[in-house]
Amino acid sequence: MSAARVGIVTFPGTLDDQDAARAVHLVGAEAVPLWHADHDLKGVDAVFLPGGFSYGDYLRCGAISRFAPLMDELIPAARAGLPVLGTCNGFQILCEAHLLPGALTRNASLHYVCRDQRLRIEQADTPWTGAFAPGQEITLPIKHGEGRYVASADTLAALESGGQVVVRYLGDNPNGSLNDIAGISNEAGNVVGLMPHPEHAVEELVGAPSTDGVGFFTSILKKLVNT
Amino acid sequence: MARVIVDVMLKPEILDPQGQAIARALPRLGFSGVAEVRQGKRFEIELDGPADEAAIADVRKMAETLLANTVIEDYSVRVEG
Amino acid sequence: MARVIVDVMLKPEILDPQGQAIARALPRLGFSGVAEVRQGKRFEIELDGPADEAAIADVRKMAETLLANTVIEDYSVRVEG
Amino acid sequence: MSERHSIAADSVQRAAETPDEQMPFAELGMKQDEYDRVKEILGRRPTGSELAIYSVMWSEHCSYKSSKVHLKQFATKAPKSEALLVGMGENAGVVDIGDGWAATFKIESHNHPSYVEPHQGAATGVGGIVRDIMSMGARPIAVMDSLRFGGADAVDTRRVLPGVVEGISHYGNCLGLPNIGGEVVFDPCYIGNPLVNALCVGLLRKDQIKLATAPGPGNQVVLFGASTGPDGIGGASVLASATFEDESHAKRPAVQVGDPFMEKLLIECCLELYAADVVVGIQDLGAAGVSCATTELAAKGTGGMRVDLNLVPLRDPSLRPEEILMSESQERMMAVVRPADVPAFMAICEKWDVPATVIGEVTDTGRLVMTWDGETIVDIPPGTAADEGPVYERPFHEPAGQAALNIDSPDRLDRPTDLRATLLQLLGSPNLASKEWVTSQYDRYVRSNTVLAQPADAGMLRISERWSSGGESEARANEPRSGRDHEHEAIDGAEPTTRGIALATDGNGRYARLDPYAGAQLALAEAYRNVAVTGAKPLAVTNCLNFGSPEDPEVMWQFAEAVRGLADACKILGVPVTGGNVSFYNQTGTTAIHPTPVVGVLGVIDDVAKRVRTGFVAEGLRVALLGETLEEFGGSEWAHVAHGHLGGLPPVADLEAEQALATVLVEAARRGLLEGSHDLSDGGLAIALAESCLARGVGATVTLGEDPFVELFSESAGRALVAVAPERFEEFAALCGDHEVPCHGLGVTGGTSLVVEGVLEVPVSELRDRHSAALPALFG
Ligand SMILES: Nc1ncnc2c1ncn2[C@@H]1O[C@H](COP(=O)(O)OP(=O)(O)O)[C@@H](O)[C@H]1O
Ligand SMILES: [Mg+2]
Repeated sequence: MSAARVGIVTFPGTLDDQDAARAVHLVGAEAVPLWHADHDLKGVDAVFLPGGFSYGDYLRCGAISRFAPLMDELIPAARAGLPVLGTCNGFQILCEAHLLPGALTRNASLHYVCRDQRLRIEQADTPWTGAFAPGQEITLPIKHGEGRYVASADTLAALESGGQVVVRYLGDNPNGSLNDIAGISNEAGNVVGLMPHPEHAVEELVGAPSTDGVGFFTSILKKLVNT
Repeated sequence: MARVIVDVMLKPEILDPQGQAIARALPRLGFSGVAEVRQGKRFEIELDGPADEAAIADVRKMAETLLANTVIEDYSVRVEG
Repeated sequence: MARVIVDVMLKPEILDPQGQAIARALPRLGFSGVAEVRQGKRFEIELDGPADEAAIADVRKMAETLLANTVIEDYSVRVEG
Repeated sequence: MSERHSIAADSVQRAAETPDEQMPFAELGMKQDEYDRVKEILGRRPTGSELAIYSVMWSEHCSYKSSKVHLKQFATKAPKSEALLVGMGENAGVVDIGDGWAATFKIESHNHPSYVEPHQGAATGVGGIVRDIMSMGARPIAVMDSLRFGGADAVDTRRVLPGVVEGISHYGNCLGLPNIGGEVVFDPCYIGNPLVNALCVGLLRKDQIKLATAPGPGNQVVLFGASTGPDGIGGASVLASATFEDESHAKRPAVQVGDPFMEKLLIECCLELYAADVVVGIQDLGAAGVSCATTELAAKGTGGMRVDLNLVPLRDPSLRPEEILMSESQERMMAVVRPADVPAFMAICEKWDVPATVIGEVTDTGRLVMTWDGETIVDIPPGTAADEGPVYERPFHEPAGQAALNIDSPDRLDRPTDLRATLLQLLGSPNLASKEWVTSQYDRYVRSNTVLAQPADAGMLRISERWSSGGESEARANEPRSGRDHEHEAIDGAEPTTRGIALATDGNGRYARLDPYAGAQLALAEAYRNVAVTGAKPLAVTNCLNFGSPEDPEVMWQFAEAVRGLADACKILGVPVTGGNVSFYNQTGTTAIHPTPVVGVLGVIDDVAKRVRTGFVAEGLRVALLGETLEEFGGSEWAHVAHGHLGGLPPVADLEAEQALATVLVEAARRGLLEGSHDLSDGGLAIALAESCLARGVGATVTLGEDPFVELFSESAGRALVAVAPERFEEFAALCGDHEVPCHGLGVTGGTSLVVEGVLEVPVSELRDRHSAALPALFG
């Protein structure tokens, strides 16, 4: 069987791993659990870093997780082109690990915010967004206390001109993120970080009142099956 | 313009889960020799005027009522020099 | 046993909503004369041994790689005493 | 502190040799006759450590000494229910929800600590109830929070509310538990005594229930989780049994700080321990810490246990045995483990970074024996501390002003002529305004099984198989990460079932103040109705009884009446009480809070696809009001907001009508007859209509009868609003007829305004502005 195998990482304090596994499963790919303490990517074709409060979000979100044994394997693999998607805490970990530029800081409102957020897909040519049309507007839940994306002016300019802004908030900016950034990619495009949660928007009855999250999972499946 | 620093730390008897999590992580990151880590807050307060006695008293009151939660935290005030 | 302090503050160009919220609240609480407030973190690190040069170098590395995110934060290290 | 130190090394031998030594029992909240009873049990004076144990275990908080005689009615009047698997008395009740699944749920207060330190008090309230649920062998799957604060504009409310919400938000979010509902109520009576009641629900397979018991001599006693520090020492007795004023500053116990990260690790660790079948008995460490866990485990097991207190891992090495016994440090559990399973137990704890230590073993001596520095410092029959605490028949009588209060009917109040203005005034008042400022700080999506959450009348969760705490799918989901052979094993995202559970909590202190018997029944009726309007069948009840001092006969009367009312109502509605919590001493000086019974109801729905959403979900639907509207304004939101009036009698609680209404709602949902629904409660039909429009921005046009004020603002119970597709309306009306539930066609949904013909017209956008602006304006 040559099903696409998507690794799902669990750190102590990870919360959305089971949700992500279910979403991967729903689109017909295989979800492979990856444990933070193992030096082992189990030969997966792509990796999903789910949300949560790894290490309690103590110190800074993602700061401690970044040093997990698994990250020793993941960081070089991602640099070599392995598709990686980090959502929420996963995004924070990717920034802390310097796989993505910039940082995620305390929401400008100083409150944790859980709500359904309008978004625009700015880049449809990453492995994680290929199933969307460029400019497509979608709704996904957001739920975070530290999602305000910041980066130096140079970095921001480079992200914008290099087509690395993948998803943007529409309407009220929920956290004060610079340039309304909700998600970015690395230069190569294989590593994507998002604050919103596609895995909570994949089924009609449960979770957010949309199934727009499915696109992220069909994107990676299509990408992996076609290559 | 003068700058006053207010340090706010959890009282010693109060659990500091954040400091503990950092301390537990250190050996894994290759740092040894650390017995304990406690994490607190540091406030840098820029005054419009000089850090004279009245101003310091004001900052102290600010620390007591706003910056620190004296039920669980201690604070200290000092002029940066 | 020695104690080393690491102060971590957001870089000046990074928005500090916590500091701003405090600064905004001050006049309402009757405090005037504060131009700006910035909030950062303070770590108290108890060493098993003395705070010699090697130990300080270690703490500095810890600050650089773990305690501060140098993309957005500056840090300073000093021995308490 | 010094007094404790002076008795620190007190051993059993020394106690026998110094029978006349003065012990500080009064300082620990113990009465002379209680102390005499301890001496009688032991045949000598207690040691300091024994006194610590008896004083916390016999405190109001742990022993329910004032409430026990009344709470018995929940058992003696309990309706027959095949669904009840574990009843009152365990950490939480367990109900059968079908297909081999069971749910366990309970609500608990953390009122006083939340006043002292709102963030940590509320956070540790969530942590405590979650551990109760874990200790039943279940995976916690959601939380709810029922909150009461002083006046919304009061200065102290601005301190307490944001901290409480942040504490619940941070702790619950960090655990990955969706928050699926609750309440936020403001009333000046709660200033100085806010109520923070947290509910947790857990899921397990029917055959995997764990109990707090320590059978099998030789089995090992393991303490695991956080280390023990000077947290809330004396808290259980001092904080829960005395009023704030009595409490000298020096005696104020250190605030407990929660570590939600440790608790999350504990949850995963416990579930893996259960799956590996290495736990014989388990107990969470709550208010009375090690004292409670050891005495209760031992009392329910073979009756004996030996513990070496020197082995308890300490955060502060200077702690004395008495302090260790009374410490309320959070995030700790105690398990009884067969000796052969200890290595496997420890390996799982290590995988999850959870410290674990063997501190003793089960014996068959019938004695709980503890040692410290080689000396025996505790030697007691554990049952005498755990189960045989004092029981008080406290005197009670109707409050002096009760009759006058009931005579002061709202009939004398001026009624408004501008009903539009009244609607907007109520909709923007703190109790009826949108609670989004609060609920948006809570994660309602995590675990991806939330079918309904705010602003729905009840929260609803799909029962997904992977929640099994030991079942195949959970084991597969958890294990592959490390440990056993897991090469290339996939999480297969186990297929969810179609089954669901629904939960609602309600309580109305003003109604209970006017008539505690009816008030408690109305709280149950509302929660029951809120579950039924979503299409779920109400099954079981939990409750948190928040009252003033039981030593005040007038408060005691309120309590007795409320319990009697609730027990009677449960019998009529056929839903048993499975557990709950009593919080006394919610008072400042001689002024108590309104008696506030908060009731949680759990219901089951066979297919969550049949769930009914709240409000008007589409245009062109027929709108009908079910139930009868009487002229009932006693304790109403209108009297409160427009006149600051509280008097008269609360609405009648007609429980047979309530049951018929629920039957209709559940059956109509099952047949797919309902497009939307909403229960009527505070603010009456006017608010229910407005909220129904706000749900999706769909307006409605309705026609009322002769007295629109009464029809719009009366708070008669037993009513609900439904939206039905026109072609199914006849079938629906017939169903109502079959069950003798009055069904009044009011109008249709559609348009962008709420229109009450000839009375008022308000654009939905204006309703929204009023509704959503109030709390942000108050709290930023
Ligand atoms: N403290 C809270 N925590 C979680 N949900 C809450 C809280 N307060 C209110 N809610 C939710 O907000 C919605 C509206 O609350 P409320 O106006 O009290 O409803 P109702 O009048 O139907 O009882 C409900 O879904 C309720 O569960
Ligand atoms: Mg309701």
